[in-house]
Amino acid sequence: MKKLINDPRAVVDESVQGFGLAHADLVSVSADPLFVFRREPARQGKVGLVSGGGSGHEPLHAGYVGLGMLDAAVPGAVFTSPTPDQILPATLAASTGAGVVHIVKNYTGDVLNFETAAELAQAEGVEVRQVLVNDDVAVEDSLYTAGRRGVGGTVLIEKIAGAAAERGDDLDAVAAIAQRVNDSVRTMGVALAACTVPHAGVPSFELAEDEIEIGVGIHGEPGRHRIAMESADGITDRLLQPILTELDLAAGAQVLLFVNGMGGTPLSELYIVYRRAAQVLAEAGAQVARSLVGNYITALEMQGCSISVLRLDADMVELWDAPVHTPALRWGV
Amino acid sequence: MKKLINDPRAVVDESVQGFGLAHADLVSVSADPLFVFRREPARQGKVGLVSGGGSGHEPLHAGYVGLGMLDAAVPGAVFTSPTPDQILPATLAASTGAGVVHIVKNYTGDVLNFETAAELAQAEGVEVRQVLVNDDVAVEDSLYTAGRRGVGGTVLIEKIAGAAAERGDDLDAVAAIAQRVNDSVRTMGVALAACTVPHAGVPSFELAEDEIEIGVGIHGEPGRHRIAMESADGITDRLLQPILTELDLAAGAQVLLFVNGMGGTPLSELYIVYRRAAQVLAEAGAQVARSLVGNYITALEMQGCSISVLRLDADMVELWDAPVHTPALRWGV
Amino acid sequence: MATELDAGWAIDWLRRCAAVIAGHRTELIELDRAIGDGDHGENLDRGFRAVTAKLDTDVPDTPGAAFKLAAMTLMSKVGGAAGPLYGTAFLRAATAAGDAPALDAPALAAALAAGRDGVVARGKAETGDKTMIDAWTPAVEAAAAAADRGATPAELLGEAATAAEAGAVATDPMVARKGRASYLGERSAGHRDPGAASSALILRAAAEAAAAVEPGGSPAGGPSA
Amino acid sequence: MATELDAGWAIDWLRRCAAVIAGHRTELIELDRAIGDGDHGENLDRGFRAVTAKLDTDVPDTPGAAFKLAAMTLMSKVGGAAGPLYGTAFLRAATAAGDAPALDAPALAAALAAGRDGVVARGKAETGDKTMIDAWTPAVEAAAAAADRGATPAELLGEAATAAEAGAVATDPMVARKGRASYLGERSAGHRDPGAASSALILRAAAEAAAAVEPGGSPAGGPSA
Ligand SMILES: Nc1ncnc2c1ncn2[C@@H]1O[C@H](COP(=O)(O)OP(=O)(O)O)[C@@H](O)[C@H]1O
Ligand SMILES: Nc1ncnc2c1ncn2[C@@H]1O[C@H](COP(=O)(O)OP(=O)(O)O)[C@@H](O)[C@H]1O
Ligand SMILES: [Mg+2]
Ligand SMILES: [Mg+2]
Ligand SMILES: [Mg+2]
Ligand SMILES: [Mg+2]
Repeated sequence: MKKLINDPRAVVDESVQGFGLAHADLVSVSADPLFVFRREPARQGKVGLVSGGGSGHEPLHAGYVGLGMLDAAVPGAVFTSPTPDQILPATLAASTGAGVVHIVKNYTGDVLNFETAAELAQAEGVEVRQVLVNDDVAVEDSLYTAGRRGVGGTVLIEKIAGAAAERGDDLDAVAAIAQRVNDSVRTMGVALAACTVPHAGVPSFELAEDEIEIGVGIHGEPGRHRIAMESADGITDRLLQPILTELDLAAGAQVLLFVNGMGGTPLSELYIVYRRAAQVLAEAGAQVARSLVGNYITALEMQGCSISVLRLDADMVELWDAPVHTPALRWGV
Repeated sequence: MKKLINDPRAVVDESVQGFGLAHADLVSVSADPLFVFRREPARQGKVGLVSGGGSGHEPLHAGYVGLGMLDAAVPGAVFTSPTPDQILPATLAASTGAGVVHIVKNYTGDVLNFETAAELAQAEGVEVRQVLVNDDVAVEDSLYTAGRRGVGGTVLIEKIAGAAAERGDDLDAVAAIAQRVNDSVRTMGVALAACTVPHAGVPSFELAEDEIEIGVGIHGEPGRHRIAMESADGITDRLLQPILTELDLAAGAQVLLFVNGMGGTPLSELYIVYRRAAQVLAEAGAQVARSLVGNYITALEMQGCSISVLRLDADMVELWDAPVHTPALRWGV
Repeated sequence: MATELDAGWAIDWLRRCAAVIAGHRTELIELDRAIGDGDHGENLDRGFRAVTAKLDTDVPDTPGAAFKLAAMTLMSKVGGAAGPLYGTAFLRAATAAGDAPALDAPALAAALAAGRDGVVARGKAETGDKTMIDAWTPAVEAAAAAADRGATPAELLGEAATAAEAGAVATDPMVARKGRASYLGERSAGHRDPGAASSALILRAAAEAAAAVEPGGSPAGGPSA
Repeated sequence: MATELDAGWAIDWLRRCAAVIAGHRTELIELDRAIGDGDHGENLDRGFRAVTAKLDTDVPDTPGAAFKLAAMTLMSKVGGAAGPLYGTAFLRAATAAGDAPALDAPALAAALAAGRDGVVARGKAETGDKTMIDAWTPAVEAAAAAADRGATPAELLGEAATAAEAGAVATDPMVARKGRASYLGERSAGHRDPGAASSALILRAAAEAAAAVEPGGSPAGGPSA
């Protein structure tokens, strides 16, 4: 394992410190307990938006703290949910009296820790709504799993719900739009090579030179099945097919197409995937109205990508286009 | 070699096609000869800004086409300079009558091909100034080398010169500010693992599990020397020291600190490097007035980073802060 | 053999947990790497190191207080799924133990059952879902049987640990239906559940701490870190 | 043996270049990977494939016209350092050859010298800088000596190719002072310069095309792709 790190146990602390220094105009960092919050407090009466989860998915979540997106982000250890003693003060920091929405990726650890923090916050008089992100079509949502995982859709939910909160929507409305985006987005990922968790020191799974892992998540966990290496177009078709089956788009439906890099894949390859995905969507009669291509929710240096398709409505388009000013996503300001 | 590609010989064409589809609001693509240009032509009388070079450095250069930055970008084959028959029409597309500046990274191939294209453009009545980028302190600038390479500083030069052109500076002034930024920026890079050029199919150099390459460029070419793996802080110190020696900053000097990922390194690690670099600069009495952290000039999926330090003056700060709207860099608009 | 276990035993147990988890850190990481995300050993190691650090400054005077200290520390230092689950287990056990200065066999059986019930309440897993519950439930049942039979606390905990170990082994062929391993579907079979494995280690540490207790009631001197 | 080489020879030469470069593509990539960026074989292969494609539709009727076709195609298809340098070499050779329907030995020596001078004018490399010049200059010198001595074109080109091959080998111990390999400093020693190696291949192809020419003046049938 070769990484640009010092002590494997200090990676999250040191990385968040560096992040805080680089973006001191936008965010402040609480070192212990560790969380990141907006430097300029949001105006009174704005619904607070908090997310968090294991580290290793940068720029998620801290990179999305700022105007029009999150009020606070809570980084756990690498691929490990943060704890209630971090989430609670982040929630309090995000609260201006109008309640706080927790955007939580649907992993047992995240759900349990955010639940506990929400109870504690409620005991301190802050109303909390939890919205679970579970957009990953690779996992069957059934009694026989922990439910679908939250993956690429998280970024879109944080952007759109953040814009709703900035616009002045109330607690229920912000939670409702977050839920609506979650219900309208589907994602599937692929890994060409695994990542190495710093404290583990070895790759989180082994892939032969001619194998890829289809339906992979963002924690270095193995995917749903392993197949022989294919062309970018072939892989793109495999990822899109279950997404399209689930979304069941009407002809002329407007969509947002999000091709996300897992951290170790060149941008040029993401555009090759985007090219094919746009072709397939056009053939399916959908209209790609908005796009996002890049490393927005990663799994350390994993090689691979995920494709997300979000069925848009007019309100979502307006909220997507609304100004955002965070370290990792910025426009209109 | 596992990559999200179809035919290794089609990677640049397909990737640029996908790029054009994803950013059709900002750029247009000429397929043959291949180049990328602004969708909205710049206003008459604006100096044109064109850059280009081998592909594999994405988002450089096409990602920087748009308001406040480049008017056209010319992608060559992977790590191979483009040819005059691409550069000439890109130059003509960027010309509104006020002349065109070519920002050329100082590699023999780029210099020769841009020179030829400039001659041809001049024959068609377009005045061209060539500004060579040579910010890499890893290479000695002497009679015994092809001169220093153009690396990370390229991004800063394109941003600042682009803003100057947008502001209405004339041809000589835009070339002069580009030259001034070049003279004020120094960069040094490190590789933890090499990249694989698609048509070659094998890594461009071999590094043992405990070796790193110091002073590496952005073409998968080996660096200046190979050392045993070190901590992020140790590596950062090694990269910064020659930069600081060359820049010879006055106490209180304002700088822009740019920590750039080579493509396969997680953002979290770049922030660990940023953290140490900011410490060292503070100890050296410099004031980090602006920052940039991320994958802005890459070498495919190479693991590693580069650090650039730009000595700022008031005009550079104003031009850095000016609005920019390109696929890869956007603010103020 | 002591008929009751006091705060000294509880503290010794927690210190032994830290030692045994540190010793099996890599093994637990490997188990989690196979069907999860490879952090279980690291997370528990971080958590129990924090527990022993806490114990260096803060000496609980009842088993219940020791369990509560462990609960709060694990809850705030472990994260992931295991943090809240183990945290809840120790918290419920603390509630069951109450202020009692020492626990007899029936009280120990009740505390284990309360802990297990806490994990079920939080995690909603059932037996056979390939989780830590598959170690805890046989342990709770063995403890109840031992208490009914009038076994000593050390015997009870020994039998609970043995049952937990068998329960952990029994997760090998199971297909996971809860937690991160469930994403793997059928591919989760053929691997031991990391949480069940760590639960067996923790319960074995409880038994060893009990076995080390002198008739008088305090531990004979287990590892101190 | 023919005393003059016509357009047929020149076309045959270019087709042989394409074949020999395709056959050595990987080897040239490997050489460039060691001290450069690993694209030299790919770039020249792409360029000479474009040259033969062009020759399928466009039949030059003088050596000069063939050189010019090669120059323009290499310039627009190769890129990198080698594209403009080889392009300039062929362009200057074309100018030297002029409209002559065929070239005798002195004209061939002059065309080679003009090509070499073009590379020097563009690239500013000197002998010993570990570039293609270290293959070209001995070739030009051998050609001049052969022409002075009254050698046939085929003899002249054979001696030039042999000198280029020796020149390429001689780059092995050199420390590069031009091109991408110069960034490596001392570490560039111990590797052959890829441009010198490809230059030797190209000149050998010229000699073989000349050797294949029937006394009448057209090639005896070299490879056609
Ligand atoms: N719903 C659940 N109920 C009971 N135990 C669970 C549940 N989900 C996960 N676990 C246990 O947690 C263990 C994983 O813990 P850990 O690796 O620390 O958390 P994470 O999965 O968040 O990385 C599993 O091996 C399993 O025993
Ligand atoms: N200044 C120069 N003068 C002469 N030849 C040069 C010069 N620079 C480079 N070369 C030749 O070009 C070769 C490299 O070509 P190529 O790999 O195609 O270009 P690039 O270096 O742009 O990737 C070198 O091996 C060397 O022979
Ligand atoms: Mg985890
Ligand atoms: Mg090249
Ligand atoms: Mg885990
Ligand atoms: Mg090369």
